[in-house]
Amino acid sequence: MNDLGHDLYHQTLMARSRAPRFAGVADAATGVGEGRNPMCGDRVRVSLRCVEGRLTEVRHETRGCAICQASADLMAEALSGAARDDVAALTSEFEEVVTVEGATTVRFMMFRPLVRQKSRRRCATLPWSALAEALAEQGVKTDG
Amino acid sequence: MNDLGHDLYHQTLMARSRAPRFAGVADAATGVGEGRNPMCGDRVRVSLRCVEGRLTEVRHETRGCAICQASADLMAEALSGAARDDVAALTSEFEEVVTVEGATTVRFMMFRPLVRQKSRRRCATLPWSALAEALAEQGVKTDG
Amino acid sequence: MDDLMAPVRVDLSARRGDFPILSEKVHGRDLVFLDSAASAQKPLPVIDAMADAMRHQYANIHRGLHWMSERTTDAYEAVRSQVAALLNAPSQDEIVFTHNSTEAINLVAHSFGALLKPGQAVVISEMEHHANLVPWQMLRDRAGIELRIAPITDAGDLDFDGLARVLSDGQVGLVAITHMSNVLGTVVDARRVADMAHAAGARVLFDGSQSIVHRAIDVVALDADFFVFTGHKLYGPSGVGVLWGRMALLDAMPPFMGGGDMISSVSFEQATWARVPHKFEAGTPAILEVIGLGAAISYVESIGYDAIARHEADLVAHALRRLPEVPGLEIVGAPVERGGVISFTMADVHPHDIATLLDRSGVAVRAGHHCAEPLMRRLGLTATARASFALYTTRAEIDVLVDSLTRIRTLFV
Amino acid sequence: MDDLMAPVRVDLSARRGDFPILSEKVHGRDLVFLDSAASAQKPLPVIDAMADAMRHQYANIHRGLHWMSERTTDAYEAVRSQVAALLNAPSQDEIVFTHNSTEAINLVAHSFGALLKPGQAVVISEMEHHANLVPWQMLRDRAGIELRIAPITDAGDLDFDGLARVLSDGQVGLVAITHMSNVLGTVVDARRVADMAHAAGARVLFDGSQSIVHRAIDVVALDADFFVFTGHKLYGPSGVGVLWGRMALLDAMPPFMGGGDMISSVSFEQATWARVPHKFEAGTPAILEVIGLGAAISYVESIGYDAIARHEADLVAHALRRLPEVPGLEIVGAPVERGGVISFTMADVHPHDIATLLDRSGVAVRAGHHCAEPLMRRLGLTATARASFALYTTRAEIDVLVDSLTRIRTLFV
Ligand SMILES: Cc1ncc(COP(=O)(O)O)c(C=O)c1O
Ligand SMILES: Cc1ncc(COP(=O)(O)O)c(C=O)c1O
Repeated sequence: MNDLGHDLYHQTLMARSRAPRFAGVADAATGVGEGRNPMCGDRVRVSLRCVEGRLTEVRHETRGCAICQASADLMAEALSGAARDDVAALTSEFEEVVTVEGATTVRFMMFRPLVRQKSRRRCATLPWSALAEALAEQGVKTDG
Repeated sequence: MNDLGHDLYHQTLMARSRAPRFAGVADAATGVGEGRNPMCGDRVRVSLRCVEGRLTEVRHETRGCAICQASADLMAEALSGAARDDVAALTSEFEEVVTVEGATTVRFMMFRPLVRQKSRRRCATLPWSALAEALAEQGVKTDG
Repeated sequence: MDDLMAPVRVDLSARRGDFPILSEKVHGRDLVFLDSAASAQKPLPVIDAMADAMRHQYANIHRGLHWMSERTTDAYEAVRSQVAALLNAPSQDEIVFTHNSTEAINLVAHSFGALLKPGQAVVISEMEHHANLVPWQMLRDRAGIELRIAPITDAGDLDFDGLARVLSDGQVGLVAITHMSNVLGTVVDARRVADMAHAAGARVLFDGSQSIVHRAIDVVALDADFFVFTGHKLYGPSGVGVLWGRMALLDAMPPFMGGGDMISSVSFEQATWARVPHKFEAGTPAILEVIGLGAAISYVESIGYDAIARHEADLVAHALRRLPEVPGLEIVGAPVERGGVISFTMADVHPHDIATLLDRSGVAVRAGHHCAEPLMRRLGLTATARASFALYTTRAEIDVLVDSLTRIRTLFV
Repeated sequence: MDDLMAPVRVDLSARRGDFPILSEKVHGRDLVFLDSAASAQKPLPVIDAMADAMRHQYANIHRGLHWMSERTTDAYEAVRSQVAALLNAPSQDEIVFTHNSTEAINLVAHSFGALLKPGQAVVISEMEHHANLVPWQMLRDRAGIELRIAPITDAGDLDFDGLARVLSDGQVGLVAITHMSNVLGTVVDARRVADMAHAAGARVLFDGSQSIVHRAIDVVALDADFFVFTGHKLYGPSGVGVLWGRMALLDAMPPFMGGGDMISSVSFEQATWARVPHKFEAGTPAILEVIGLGAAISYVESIGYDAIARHEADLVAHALRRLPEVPGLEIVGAPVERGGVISFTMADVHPHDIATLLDRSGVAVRAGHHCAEPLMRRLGLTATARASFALYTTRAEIDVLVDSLTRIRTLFV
């Protein structure tokens, strides 16, 4: 919790939004996807390289708020090196954190306050929409 | 005032609506006019004979409520024998009774309660609309 | 519905205390409000819900990121789920908030109407309220859609043979029909209408403005395609109504009005529409009124439709027994199933005179054509007087009506 | 308007007690409500007027012959005269009650739009709310009317040379333009627009949704043809708006929606319309909301537009002085005349983050495109934060805003 009283905007989130570690474009990307939020003009582009069922690189170019920036970066981090088959599980884990009061998973916990702040939820899920599109390009579904 | 507490439905009005004296059609009418109230389906047809600037006969055929019936009959009575040039004055006199609180004229006084019961006013003015039409047929305006 | 006719009386008179207006005096007499079919009175929970929102929790909704806006959005959207549950709608996204029933029907006439092709027909019945007639006439004149009229029987029921006839050529795109007549009280066998319409390849819209006040509604059981109602008759505030429609239809329909909140993105060149239901809710909605409607629905559900229907069946039975005691009185229509609405005429006394004179006894009834002129013509009448009942109506009030009518009659003969 | 800029300060803080919601706490902090341009909070007279109607005097209007209906009709129609007086409209019959501004503009787009011919054009500006853009796009796509955009200057004022250009070919049937921008605060020189439009043979509509909150409106002095506003921004309830139009225009326009109350007579074959304004008020109107709007207007008039405008000019001056103290803050636009609306951005901080973090200090502002996406594009922005002021706003609240913004900024750099 910061001195402005909001438990979303803590150190990690601010650090990641200020200095993302996975910004940019994946080399020799095998899939690219984009998410847009017309309400605020935010845009996330995700590019990834998938080799033999494994995500060897995931990158994002994000124009958006701190939540969106940090979410994109932490998503890219969590997915880098993951098996393609694990993406669906990670996606639901994230969804659970932001939609279910008292979710028990530990990853992505910093986004938990969004359960009670629906109006900002889309900021955090936008990168995941872009990811879904990037994977769909490869014929991989993330929602099942 | 009757035992039902309404000062509109007194003896004269009820008598006139039950047994109108001027119902029917004017002989050799020189003007005929009709008024309709689509809200309740009421209809008044006025026929009159005007000879040398004088209304020698005014009759009405009325399908309507007691107020409408009585108003038509009392209008016909007031106009019978009147100079055509006096119609405008009579019309405004009537209008005044039903629209102005504390109108000083004495004729048509029984309709005074309509000042505070706007929703029924049209029932009483309908015959006068029909009259205006009947006179317009003769090129006589009543509203001036 | 047979069991409703059984003499299991439910007395809701203890609920009268929830309606402050019922203690008012009119011309020095106790108010006997028998005009609820025009608009119902409001219980305290509705009055309080609206005042509390204005006092404690209010802001514009949907696009606000601050507490007041988020909480007000939650309150507004919660009523959407509440209405979905009330109608047993498959999804809350199928609930569109409108201004009233009239706007809901105009929306369908405009947006579903845009999907119909010239030469196709819309069927309504002889007993429609103008709200379910004029929008279809306007569609007819605008788009070359034929308007067909399903007849009613002399008793005031829908004539199903007549309905079959107007459906028979397979050209009908929509049957739009009242679920309960505001003049005759007739409750229409909606499921049968839906089955016939669907068999003929038509969609079906029910005008539930009256029925939802008196009967639990299940749009799935009715197999409806559209269902509309208006808040102010269901003990809610004015200024809010509801359109329910099947998602696939709403999805396919173009929007009705343009403005904020109904677009997903817009440039000067073009706009892309928001998803249903927002596509149909242009501009700032009736936020406080939706909240008030939610309170009204909770109130109705706390009493239960079963109790309401039984109470009302008792009132109707009592009125049908007592009204004929009045000399010259004739009840209009004798439908198989009747909600809490009774129209009548009295020989030698015009309905307007009835209403004005009843008013002097504190009794409020409607008189006129009840926004159903073509039905009046069908009945050979120009106007009727109408007494309508709500959950707060009592037998004693019906007795006051009957006594007052009897006295009025003596004035005229 | 020069004198408003003079330092004659009017302090309305004593009026805060009239708005119960202003004593609420948000996240344990005093509510600082700077989102009134989205929807204003309601004073006690409005809350009470609506509750009192529901408690003591309510029934459906216009066709009832009983006391409750007649008195409610009187109350409703009295607000029509009140609105006419507020706008200095020549006749109360020119006042049409709608759902909100959005419906009022859709009504004009539909009904006045029906009088335009393919090839004719409608002009709007670059700074319109979607409510005054999308209905015209829909008209364009439906009826082959061209949609032209009058540009704005970089300062955020209407570009009158640009307006002259789009008017120059004489093909424009209507100029529909905001009287005050909900994003930039720009108050448009409406009379100049009207004169130019009329000289080019066009009619003119002003979207007064924002302006009427801050300025006395005189439709005659503005030489307007249509003027619309929405009740909920003028301290009134949601669910009610107003369209004023010249009688000759309203008279010539076909109706928008069909239903009860808007016809004079109807058969299955055809309908004849009621006279203006009833022709445009289909179905049961927003009775309680119109009554609430009447109370809001009385309240505003009891304070007076002069005091309101002076108070607001003081707030705007104070905010324009103090906001630039915040590092990285940039105010969007510098119009010649500004109502109580200020949009801003802050380097390195997204407007959504601003709004969410301000909320934690109890400060409510809007962030986003404010239903003016094309304007955002024109400004080269995707979103702004917006603080907007009402008669109950204080200098101290602006100071809280400035202090909170300064602290938020430190979090991001
Ligand atoms: C300039 C302007 N026009 C139109 C509107 C639409 O008002 P409403 O949503 O009440 O129809 C608004 C408010 O959102 C506005 O600010
Ligand atoms: C059967 C029926 N349909 C439609 C309506 C119209 O309702 P509203 O005026 O609230 O739109 C009414 C009520 O007047 C009604 O009784």
